[in-house]
Amino acid sequence: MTMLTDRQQLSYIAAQAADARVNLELETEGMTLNIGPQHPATHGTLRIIARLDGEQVVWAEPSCGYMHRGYEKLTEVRTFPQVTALVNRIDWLGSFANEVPFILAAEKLMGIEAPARAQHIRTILFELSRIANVSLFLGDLGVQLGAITPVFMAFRDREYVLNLIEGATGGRFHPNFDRIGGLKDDLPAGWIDETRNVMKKLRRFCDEIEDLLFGNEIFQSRTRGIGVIPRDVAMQYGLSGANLRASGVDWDLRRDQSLPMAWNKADWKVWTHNDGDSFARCWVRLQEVRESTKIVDQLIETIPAGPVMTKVPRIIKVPEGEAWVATENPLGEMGYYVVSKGDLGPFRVKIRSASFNNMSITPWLLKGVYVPDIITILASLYFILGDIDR
Amino acid sequence: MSMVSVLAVDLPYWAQSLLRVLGGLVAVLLPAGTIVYVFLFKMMSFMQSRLGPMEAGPYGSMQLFAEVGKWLQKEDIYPERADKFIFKLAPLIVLASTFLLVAVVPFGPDAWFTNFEAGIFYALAVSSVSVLGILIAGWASANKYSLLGGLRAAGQLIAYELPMVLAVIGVVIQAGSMNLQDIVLAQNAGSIFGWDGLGNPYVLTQFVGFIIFMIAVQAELTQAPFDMPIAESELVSGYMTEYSGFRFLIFFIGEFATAGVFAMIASILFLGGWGVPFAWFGWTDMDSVDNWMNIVGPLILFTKMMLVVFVVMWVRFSYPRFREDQLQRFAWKVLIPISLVNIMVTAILKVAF
Amino acid sequence: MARAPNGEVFPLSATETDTPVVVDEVRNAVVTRFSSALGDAVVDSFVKPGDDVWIRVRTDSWRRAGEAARELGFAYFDFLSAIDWMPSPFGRGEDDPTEPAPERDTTIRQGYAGGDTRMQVLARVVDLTTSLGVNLKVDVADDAPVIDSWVSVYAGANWHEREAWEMFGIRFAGHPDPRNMYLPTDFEGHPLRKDFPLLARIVKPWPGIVDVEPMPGGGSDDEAGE
Amino acid sequence: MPKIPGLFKGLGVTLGTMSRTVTEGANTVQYPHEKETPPIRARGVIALHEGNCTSCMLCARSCPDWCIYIEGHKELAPPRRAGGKPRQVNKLDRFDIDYALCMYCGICVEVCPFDALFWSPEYEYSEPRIADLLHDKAKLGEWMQTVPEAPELEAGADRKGKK
Repeated sequence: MTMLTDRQQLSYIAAQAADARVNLELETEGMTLNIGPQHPATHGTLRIIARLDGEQVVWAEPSCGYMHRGYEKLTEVRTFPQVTALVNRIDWLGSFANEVPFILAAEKLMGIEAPARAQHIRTILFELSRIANVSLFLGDLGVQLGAITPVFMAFRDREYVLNLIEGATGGRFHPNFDRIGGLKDDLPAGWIDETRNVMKKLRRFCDEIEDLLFGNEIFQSRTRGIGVIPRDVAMQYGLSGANLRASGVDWDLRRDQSLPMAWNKADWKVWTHNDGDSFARCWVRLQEVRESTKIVDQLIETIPAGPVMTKVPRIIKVPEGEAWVATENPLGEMGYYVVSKGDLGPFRVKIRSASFNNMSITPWLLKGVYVPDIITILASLYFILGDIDR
Repeated sequence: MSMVSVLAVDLPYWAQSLLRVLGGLVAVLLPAGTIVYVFLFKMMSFMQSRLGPMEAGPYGSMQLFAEVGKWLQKEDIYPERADKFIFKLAPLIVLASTFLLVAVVPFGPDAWFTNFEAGIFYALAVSSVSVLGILIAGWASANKYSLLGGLRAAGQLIAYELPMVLAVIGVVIQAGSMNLQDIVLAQNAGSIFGWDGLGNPYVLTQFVGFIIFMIAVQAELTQAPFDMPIAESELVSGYMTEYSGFRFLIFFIGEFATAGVFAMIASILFLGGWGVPFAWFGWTDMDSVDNWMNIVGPLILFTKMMLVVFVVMWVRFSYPRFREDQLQRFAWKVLIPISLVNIMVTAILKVAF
Repeated sequence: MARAPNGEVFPLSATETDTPVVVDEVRNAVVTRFSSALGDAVVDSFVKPGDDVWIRVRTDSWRRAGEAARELGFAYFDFLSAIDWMPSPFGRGEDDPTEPAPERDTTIRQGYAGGDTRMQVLARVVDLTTSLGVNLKVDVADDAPVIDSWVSVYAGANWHEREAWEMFGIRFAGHPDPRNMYLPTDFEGHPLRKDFPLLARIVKPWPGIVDVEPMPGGGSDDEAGE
Repeated sequence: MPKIPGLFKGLGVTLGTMSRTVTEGANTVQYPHEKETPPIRARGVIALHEGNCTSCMLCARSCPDWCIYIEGHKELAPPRRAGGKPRQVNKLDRFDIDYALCMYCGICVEVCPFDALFWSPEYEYSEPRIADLLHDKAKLGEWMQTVPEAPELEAGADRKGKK
């Protein structure tokens, strides 16, 4: 007999041990599955480390930071107008909505308010970015659950909304249209008529998605009762947006706080659902798109005449102070805690993004579900990676 | 093909064999290519408000050749820790099962590769071989996603072979034969309560069996809503994750060729196969069928196949995916009991009439 | 040429002092409720009428402040973060690398509700029934930045505290899983501290630093353009 | 046990879309053959009107990404009126924008006090190498031809105070 090398010996011992263990009891060994960072269900580079027993998750935890861009640090070396260009890249699907709370916080510190026309147009664009964002969610939801057609419908109809945003602001994804004290420019002629048509198309899209996806029994069996978040837990984790409302908490920052925006000038409804499961979250979002089209429809009819920019100095210096402004963004509550020291740029900006809080519940939520349910739950929580990592 | 002897051309054995091989290739690849172009490229695109491939050839009809060319150029990559022999073998097993399957499909009164008595029995047995290929592909890839995909495929096979077999049993009872040619004959020469205007396509008299069979075919072909073994959004193509280049191409051909062959079998079992109702032409049995049916028959079968594949693909492009455990529950608790009842009712009615 | 015309008068900063003093009963009541619940643990408070409430609590009663907030109905956890009050010694990275670095004032001045230390932890909780939020602040000792964790009070604080730990180097005692949230495990330094340089702004000179070359024959270079 | 209607409705939606695509045409365009016109305001690329630029450096200094590089020198220009003193003007030597860094925020266009920078909806200027995205003033000047007129405004707009 030749001598075994160390390596062979070790593997032999390991094999013996493994056999012995199988003989001892038919225990299955766990498996660690890395979902991501490159995975179609993670909308970017989120990584989920899941410990599996068969197809069941023993524990799972997201590992963030693959796209951390350090926006909070970057804001400290930029002036206030420059920060606007930065923050609309946080949630890149609803970027105009990211600018608004920051601008409102700066305006609050300066003690100014945008003119009524600017507030109105801001609200319209805000809702348009919500529609663009959430309609893509509705399509993407289908892909996550295996239906390939809805996403193309979503891209098709989102395109109309993006064209509107681009027509008004010049930027499809990153408008950078909001200015301290108002808006960069007024709406171009013909924009309102086009908006009216697009809103009709979007409502038809909602009906189509409802027929294609939400009415489908397979979809319902995949989402109902999956990833139930009770009311208390949702509040403890600071969930917001549709995730919170799907757990039965009637809380919408558009309605429940007074901001210099035009939401209170339209007649709309806050949808809630009591189930708290994935279906409820998706359903609430579907209804929200419909409400948003209603808001836009009402607001475009009542835009007051006047300037879109109040008088602000050319070089903007924000007085010393601290301000917190949050708005109900497509993904949930998006807030900026702005600290100014009277300088050209902010001293510190804490970006409270919705997805960060929404995703922080996942380790709790993913215990004991199956692998396909991970995808369902992630899809229904609806995160955007830039919004988690900032 | 045996068409050779029908057309009264006497050929040596090797020439006949060569013709059969070529015929087999045509019978597998032509439907596969047509399905990919018509359904995967065009129908899916139209259902999604787009045009699909348009650049290669008129209306993109040469796109498939471009794709094949692209795949053939690609480097043959396999994972370092893969079981290389098995890894390379797996796609071939999948494709081989398709070729084995097409061997029993009758295309006309005399146009068949083989015509043996236990035809459907053989077809169902051979179709399961492809899942073996999928299972070992999943295992040999040394990838956790592939492993999960392969295991899901295995579970799916066990769950869905059974309802499929049970659904076929209803047809077998009604036709009184397991020979596919006899089943075609029984449908086209038959009559529904004495009315023979349509013959007796079993899609009418075996409607429940047809639905179950189609659901099982959908699962067997791993098309949505039963595409868990592939599941792009969860398992990133499951057992195919690690395959690239021409090995992926073989899987791809296998997938759609199997879809074509299964659709052919479904049309033979339930839609009357290559035949038209015999009463239209006054035929009574197989021998009285005119010779031109050997040319027209394959076209009729092809048309029926496209109809069946249309439904399969339509469902695929519209529905989300089941979860694995829901699929098992659906198979064992719904499909199998129903198909058992179907067999019982069929048997009772068979005896009664 | 002046880099930024600073001569402009800021017309709007003065408006705030002109407005009559508004007393915000609701928000003052919030401060009172916190004071009665926490006793002398409330060090300082600040109410901006019609806007927001800031309450600073003692370092050792941070967790008790969280528990009190929950008992007072502030069940919704909004965020938790920290602020480094030391002005950055690097400015905005627009210095000329050929010249010696300018002296910058790094005097620490805390914001609303005061403070004694360089670092402060800031958390916001909201009462969803009344739509009122409270910003809770707490000083963190400069030499030993340790503070109680809120995870047992608000489960959602878990990730926020992990972020605050890696970004500011503040330890949260009792945190179940004090790993880095975003950064690699072996990352050195705490990026959101002001003395952590933003390298992207240091390795590259500011393009705005160059100026128009003066006339070869000398002459005035005070005004550019027409 | 699935109920039938929901499943059938879904099939109806896809079939309806298919028939719409066949009868009314697709929603996509075949890109290299047909092109969509971007809106007038579309921020495609920054064009430079070199004659207006006084190399005042405002754009380079307000750029959040530091992607504008300007060099200039002063020289004497002939006087405007006959008999006047020769003027001192800034001559632009270099005006580069690194489009690999540019965020397309439009701050430079906005701060430019002399109307030298404009947005053009032109979008077909991709390059195979990232370094080739640094465009000089000649290239930026070529894009001036594609700059459209500013659009009319919607009713009720106040044009005052805007440039």
